Amino acid sequence: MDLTFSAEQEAFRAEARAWLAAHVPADPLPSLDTAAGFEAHRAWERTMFEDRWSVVSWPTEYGGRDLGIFEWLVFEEEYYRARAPKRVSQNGIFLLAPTMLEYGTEAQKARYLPPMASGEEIWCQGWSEPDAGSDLAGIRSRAARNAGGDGWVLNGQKTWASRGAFAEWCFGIFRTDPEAERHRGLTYFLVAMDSPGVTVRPIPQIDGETGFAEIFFDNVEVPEDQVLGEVGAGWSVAMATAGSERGLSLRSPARYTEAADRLLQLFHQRGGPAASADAVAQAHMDAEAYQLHTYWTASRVARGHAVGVEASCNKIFWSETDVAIHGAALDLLGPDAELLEAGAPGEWLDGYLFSLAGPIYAGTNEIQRNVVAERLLGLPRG
Amino acid sequence: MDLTFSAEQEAFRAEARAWLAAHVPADPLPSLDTAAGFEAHRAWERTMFEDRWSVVSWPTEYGGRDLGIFEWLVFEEEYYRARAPKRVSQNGIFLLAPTMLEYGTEAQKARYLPPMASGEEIWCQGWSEPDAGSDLAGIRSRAARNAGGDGWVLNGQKTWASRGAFAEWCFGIFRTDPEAERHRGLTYFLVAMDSPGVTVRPIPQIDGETGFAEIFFDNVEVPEDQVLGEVGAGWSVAMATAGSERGLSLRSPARYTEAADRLLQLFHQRGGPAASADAVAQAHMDAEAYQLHTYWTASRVARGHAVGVEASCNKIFWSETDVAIHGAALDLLGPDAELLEAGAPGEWLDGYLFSLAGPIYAGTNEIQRNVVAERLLGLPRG
Amino acid sequence: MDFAFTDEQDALRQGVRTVLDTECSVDALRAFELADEDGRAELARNRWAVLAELGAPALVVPEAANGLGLGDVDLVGVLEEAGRACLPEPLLETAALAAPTLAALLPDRAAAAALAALVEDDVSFAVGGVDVTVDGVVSPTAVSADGTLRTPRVVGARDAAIALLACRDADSGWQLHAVPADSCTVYPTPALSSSRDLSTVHWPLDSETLLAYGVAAEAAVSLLADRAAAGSAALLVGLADRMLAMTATYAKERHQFGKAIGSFQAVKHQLANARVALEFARPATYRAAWSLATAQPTLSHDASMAKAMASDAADLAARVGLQVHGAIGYTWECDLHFFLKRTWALSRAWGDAATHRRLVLAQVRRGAKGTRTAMSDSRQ
Amino acid sequence: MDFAFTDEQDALRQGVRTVLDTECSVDALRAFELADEDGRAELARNRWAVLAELGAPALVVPEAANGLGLGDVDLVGVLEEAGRACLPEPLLETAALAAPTLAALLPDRAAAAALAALVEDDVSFAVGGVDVTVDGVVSPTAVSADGTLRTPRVVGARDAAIALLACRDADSGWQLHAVPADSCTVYPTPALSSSRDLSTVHWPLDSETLLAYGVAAEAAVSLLADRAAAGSAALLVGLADRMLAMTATYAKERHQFGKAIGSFQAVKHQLANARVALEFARPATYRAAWSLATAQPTLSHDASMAKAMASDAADLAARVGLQVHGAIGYTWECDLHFFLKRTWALSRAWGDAATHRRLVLAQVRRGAKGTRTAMSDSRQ
Repeated sequence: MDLTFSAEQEAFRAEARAWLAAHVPADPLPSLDTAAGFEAHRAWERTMFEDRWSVVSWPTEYGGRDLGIFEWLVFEEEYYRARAPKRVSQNGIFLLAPTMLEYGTEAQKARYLPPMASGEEIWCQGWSEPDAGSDLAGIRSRAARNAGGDGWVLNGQKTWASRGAFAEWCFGIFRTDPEAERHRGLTYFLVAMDSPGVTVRPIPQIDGETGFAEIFFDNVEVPEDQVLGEVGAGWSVAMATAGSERGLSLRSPARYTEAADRLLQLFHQRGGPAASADAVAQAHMDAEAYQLHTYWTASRVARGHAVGVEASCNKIFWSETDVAIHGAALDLLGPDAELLEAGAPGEWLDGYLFSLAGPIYAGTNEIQRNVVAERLLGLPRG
Repeated sequence: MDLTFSAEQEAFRAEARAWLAAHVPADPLPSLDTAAGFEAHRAWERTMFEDRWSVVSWPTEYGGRDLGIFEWLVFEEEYYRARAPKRVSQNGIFLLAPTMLEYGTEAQKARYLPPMASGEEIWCQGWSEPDAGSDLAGIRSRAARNAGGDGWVLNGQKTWASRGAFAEWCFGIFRTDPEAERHRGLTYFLVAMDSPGVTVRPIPQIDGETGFAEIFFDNVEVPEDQVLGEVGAGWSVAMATAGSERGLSLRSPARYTEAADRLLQLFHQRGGPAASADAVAQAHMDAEAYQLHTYWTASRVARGHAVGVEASCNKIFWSETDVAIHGAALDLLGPDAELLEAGAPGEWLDGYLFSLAGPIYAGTNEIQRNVVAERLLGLPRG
Repeated sequence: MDFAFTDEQDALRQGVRTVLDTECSVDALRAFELADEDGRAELARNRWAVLAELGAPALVVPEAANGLGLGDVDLVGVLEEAGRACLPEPLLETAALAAPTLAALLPDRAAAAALAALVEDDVSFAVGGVDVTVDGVVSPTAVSADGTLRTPRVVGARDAAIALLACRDADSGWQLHAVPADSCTVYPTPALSSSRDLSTVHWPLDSETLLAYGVAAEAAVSLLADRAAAGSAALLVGLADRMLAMTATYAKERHQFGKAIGSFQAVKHQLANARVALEFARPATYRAAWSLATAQPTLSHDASMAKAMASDAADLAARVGLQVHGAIGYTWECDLHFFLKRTWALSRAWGDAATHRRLVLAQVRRGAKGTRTAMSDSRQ
Repeated sequence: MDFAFTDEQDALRQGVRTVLDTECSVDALRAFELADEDGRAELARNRWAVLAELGAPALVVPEAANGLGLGDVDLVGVLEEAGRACLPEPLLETAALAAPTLAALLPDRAAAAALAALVEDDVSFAVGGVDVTVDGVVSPTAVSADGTLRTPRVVGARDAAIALLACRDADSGWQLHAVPADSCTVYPTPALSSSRDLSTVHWPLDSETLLAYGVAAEAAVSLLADRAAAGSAALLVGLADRMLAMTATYAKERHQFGKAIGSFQAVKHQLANARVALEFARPATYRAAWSLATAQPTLSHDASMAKAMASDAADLAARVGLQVHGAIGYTWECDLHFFLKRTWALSRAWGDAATHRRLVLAQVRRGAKGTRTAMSDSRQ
C-alpha cells in the first residue's frame, strides 16, 4: 500500500498546474447554457486541445496523452483547483468516448474522437424520454431500416439532453425491434443534430437558463456507420456508458474536494453557528472519503480488475455530498443566501441548484439504492 | 383558541402533584420485568387505585373519576414530572380498556375493569405471532367452537407479549373462520392465563431481562362471555385498540417532555460538544411539539370530532423523538455511556434500549409511513 | 384549554384561499415573473387591492385606528394561505410586521400617519434593517460617509409607499423609522425567488420619520423579530402544505416501471416523512400566533420554535418535492419551482432553523423562556 | 499510488477470519456471556492462546524484539476481523496500542520487560487512563488522598498481566506506566457489552513502572490516542460489515405480507444507506492505518476522520440492523445484540463521531493537518 504519487506523477501535476495557471481565464466564462457562453467554452476546449490537455487519458492518436487513471485523477485535481471552466464537451469525452473506444470501429474512432477532443463537435445525450426517465428500458423512440436498406430512419422524442440546444451531435438508444421487450431490441445511434427532421426545443430550467433540450426526431435518416456496436445490442452498449457515468470518470473527486475547500474558506471568513462546524467538517470528510475511495477503486483497475458493483455506491455518495456541501454553504450565508449577486453568494446558489439535480440524473438515487441492495447485499428484486 | 388550563384543571393538577409527592416511592422500584419488581409495581397500582388515581379518565363506577382528556393529560404530566413508577397495568388500562368500554357488555365491564384498575388483574396482549408481526392479518392462531357449543377452544402461539411472564389475563385475536382471508374471520378473546393448556415461555430481551413472553395455547377452553365484540369482528375491534395505541392514550406527551427536561439538565451539568446543543434543542422542541399536537387533537376530540388519521403521524414522531432524546443523552455521556451504573448513565442506557423498540412495536414505522402516505396523502397502495 | 380555530377563523382562511386560488394562481405567478417592470408593478397593485378589499393588511389594526381589530390567531391562517399561494406581495411585512408595530406606538404622530396610510390608502409596506442571529437581533443597515443609510435585503420596497426601517449604532442604539418611498432610493437586488421582492434601500436619517429610539426602539425591533419568526413560520407551513399536495398529485399521475411512482415505498416514505414534519410544525406555529396574541412571556421561545420547525418542514418538503418530481421538477415549466425558491429563501430569512434552535435553547437555559430583548447577553 | 492490500495481507486477514469463525463463533460469545467468572477467564485464556499462536498480538513488534516485524497496514485487516467476530479479548489494546507504544520506548528497561512479556509470555494487556475530547487528550485518572491512582473504564484488566496506564496532573504533566497486574486492584464495571471488559483499576504510582513522563509521555499518549482512533475504526468497520451481512440474510429469510421483507424498498433502502456509509468509511480507515505505518504528518487528521466515519457507519448499521430484525432483534436469543452492544460502546469510546469531526476541523484549520499533541490549544 502506498498513498503517495510517484515522482513522474508529481512532475505531471506540476506541469498541469503551470499550464492551467497560465491559461485559465481570469474571469469566469459566461454560462455555458447561453449561446455566447457555449462558444466561449468551446474555445476553451480548443485551447486545451492545442496543448494536449483536453483528453489526457485518451490514446495520443486521437489527441490524448495515453496516460493512466492516476494521472487523469491528478489532472482533474489540478483542473478543479485552478477553478478552470466547466467542460462543455463532457457528455462526449466522459460518456460517449469510453463507449466508443470499446465498441466503435476504427473508422468511427478516427472520425469522431479528434473533433470531440478539440471541441469542434460537441455531443449531447439522447437517453431519457418523457415516459422513460428512471425506467430507461421503457424507451419508445424507434429506428427502422430505410428504403434503400443502407441506413435507418429515426422517429420519436428524447428529453433532458444537456447542451442539446447547441450541440452538433447526439448519441442515444432507439428501439430497432418493436416486438422485443424492454431491454431487448435497442440500438445505439450517433446522430448529427443538423440532420433533416431533427427539431430541438430548449427547456428552460428552474433558474431560467436553458441547459436542457427536448429533441424531436421526424423521419431522420441515419447511415449505417452511425450505429455504435451491434444492432440490437444498444442496451449493453449504453450500460457500459452508464457504468462509466456512475463509476469513475464522470464525477472526479477533485470537484468535491475543491468545493469542500471553498466551504472551509467560507466558514473561516464568515464564522457561523456552531452547528455549521459539523456540516463543514462532514463535507470535508465526505469529499476526502470519496477521493480515497476513488484511489482505492483506481488501484483495483490499475491491477487489471473491473470497477465492480461497488461503483453503484458512488453515485449516491457523490450526489449527496454535493448537496450537503452546497447546502452547508447556503446555511453559512444565512439571509444572504438568496442573493444572486456575482461572487460568493450567487455562485453557491447556482451550485446548490445544480447539486439538486445530482440525486436525480444518471439513475435516481432511489434506483441506485435498489441496485446496492440487490447487487451488493443480495436482497431479492421487486 | 386558548392554551391555558382552567382554574379547575389547575386545582386538579395541584391535587395530583401533592398526592404524588406524598406517595411516589423515594427509591425506584425494582425492574417490573422481574417477579419481585412486578409485584412491587402491582402494589403501587393498588396504592393509586385506593385514592382513585389509577384510571382518572374512567367512569367512577369502575374506579375512575370520569375526567376528560385534558385532565388525563394534566395527570400524566404530573405523573412523569414526579418520576413515578412505570405502569405495570398499562396494556390493560390503555389498550384493552378503551376497547372494552366501547365494545364490551355491561357484564364484561363490571367483571374486568375494577380489578384491572386496582392492579389485582394484570393484562398482557396476544397480538403478534411468529409469522404475523407487521403483517397482523397473517394471524394463524385459531379458535373453534367447543363440543358443548357454549364456548371456544383456542390453539396456536402468540409472541412479544409484554408482561406475559407474570400477567393474569391475556387479550388477543384468533381466527374463528379458517376459510376467511386475512382480515376476516378473526375474533377478539379474553383468556385467563391460568386456563389449562396455556403455557408461557419468557423471552430474554437484549438486556437480559424477560419483559416479553411467548404464549402457547393448546386446546384452551374459553367460555362464550370472554369474546369481546362480535364473533368474526375481531379485526375491527382490535384496530380500535391499535388506534388508541397509536393515538392519544398510550404515549402521553409528558413522557417525552419529562425526558427532554432531564436531557437539558444533563447538558447543563456536563456541558458537551456544540453539536450536542442542537440535538438537545431539537429534543426539547420535538417533545413540546408532540405535546402541542396532542392538545390540538384533544381539542378536536373535546369538540366531538374523531381523532382522525393524523394520529398515524404520532407513532412515527414519538418513537423517533424518544430515540433521539436518549441517543443525545448517550452522546453527552460519551465514554461513560456504556456503563450500567445506577443513576444517570445506566438509566439513559436503559431508556435508549427501550426507545429502540418504539419504531418497531405497535406497527413498525415502515408500516406507519405507508399509512401516512396512503391515507393522508392519497398515494396508491402496493 | 381549547387549541382550535373558531368557525369564523376557519371561514376567514377559506375566504382568503378562494380569492388567492384565482388572484394568485400558478398562471398568475408565471405571468408575474415574465412581466416587464411596469407590468409587474400593475399586477402587484391589482392583487394588493383585492387583498385590501378583503381587509387582510389591516386585520390586526385596532378598530380605534379603523382596522378590523382582529388578532394574530386570526392572521396566522391568512398568512398560511399566502404561503400556500406563494403570494409575491408583502402581506407578512405589511399586515404582520408594520401594522402591529405601528399600532403599538400610537398615539405617536408618525406612527399614526403611517398606520392611516395602511388602513385608509391601502398601501403596502416594505420592512428591513433587522436580522436575527444566534447572538440576538442585529441590524445590517450601514451608514455611509454622507450620512445616508443603506439597508440591504429590504422586502417589498419597489411597490411600497412606506418603508419600516431599522438601524443601530453602538453609541445611540436602535432607531426605527417609517420612511416615505419618495425619500428612498431603491436598488432592486437580483434574488432567487421572483415572488420575494428584495432591494437595497438608501435612505436619509430624518427626525421626521423617527418612530422610536433607544430602549423603546429595541423593544419594538425585538418584538418585530418575534413577529417575523412566527409569521414566516406560517408562510412556510403553507408552502410545505402546497408542495406536498403538488408532489402527491404528481406521484399519483407519473408512471414508471408500469405503475404510479407513488406506489413505490421509496417515494411513499419520503413523502410521509415530510408530511409528519409538517404535522408537528403546524401546532408549534399556531401556538406562536397565540403567544403573540396574548403577549405570553414565552413568546420569543415559541416564535423561535415555530420558525425552526416550519423551516425544517418546508425545506424537507422542498427536497422531497424536487426528488419525487425528478427532472420535470427541475424545469421552469413545472409549477414546483415557484414554491421551492420561495421556501429556500424564506427558510433562511429571519433566522434559519439552526439559528432558532440555538435561540430556543438560550431561552430554555434562562429558565423563564424570557423575551428576546435580553438575549444578546446569553451568547454561548 | 497503490491503495491496495498485498496478497500476503489478504491471506493474513483470511487466516484470522477462519480461526475466529471457530474460536469466536456466536455460540462461543453466548457461552462466554453465560459463563461464571472462572469459566469466563478460562475461555478468554484459551482464545488468547490461539490468537498468540497466530502471532496477532506481536504483529507490529519489531523483529529485533522478537516480534513479527509487520506494520499497521498488516494489522488493520486483523483488527477488522476482530471487530467482525466481536472478539471479547483486548487485541486492540495489546497489539495496536501496547505493543507499538512499548516498542517505540525501547531500549527503556521497563518497556523492554513489558514487551518481552507480550511477545514471549503471550500475555494480554489492559489499557486505560486516556480519553479523547474536543479539546484534545485528557486523563480520567484520579489521585486519591493516599496516593493511589484510580482509572475508570480500563479495558481488559481482569485478564491482563500488565496494564498500560496513563495519568496527568497539572504540575508534572503526563506519565505513562506499565503496571503489573499484581500491583493493581481491579473492580469490574457492569457495562453494556459482555464482549468489552471494563474495570476501574486502583494502582500505586511507582517509579519502577514508569515508562515515560513529561513531553515524552505526552507524545506517547497522543500517538496512542491516534492509534486507538484508527484501530477502533477498524473494529467498527468489521462490526458494521457483520451486522449488515446478518441483517441482509435475515431480510431474505423473513417473510411478511407474502414476501421476503428484503424485497420491500423500505428495507432495501435502509440497508443500502448503511452499505454506502460502510463503503466510504473503509478507505478512510485503511488510509489511517497507512498514515500510522508511515508516520504521516496528517496522522491525527486521518485517524480522527477514520473514527468519525467508522463510528457513524457502524451506528447506522446497528440502527438499521435492529429496525429490520424487528422484535426478534430485541431478544437475547437473536445473535444481533452482541454486535449492537459492542458497536454502541465502541462508537463512543476513544472519542465519538462528533468529537472527531471537531478534531478533524481543528486539524484542517491549522492548515498542516498537524499532529494531535498540539491540539489542546486549538479549542473552539
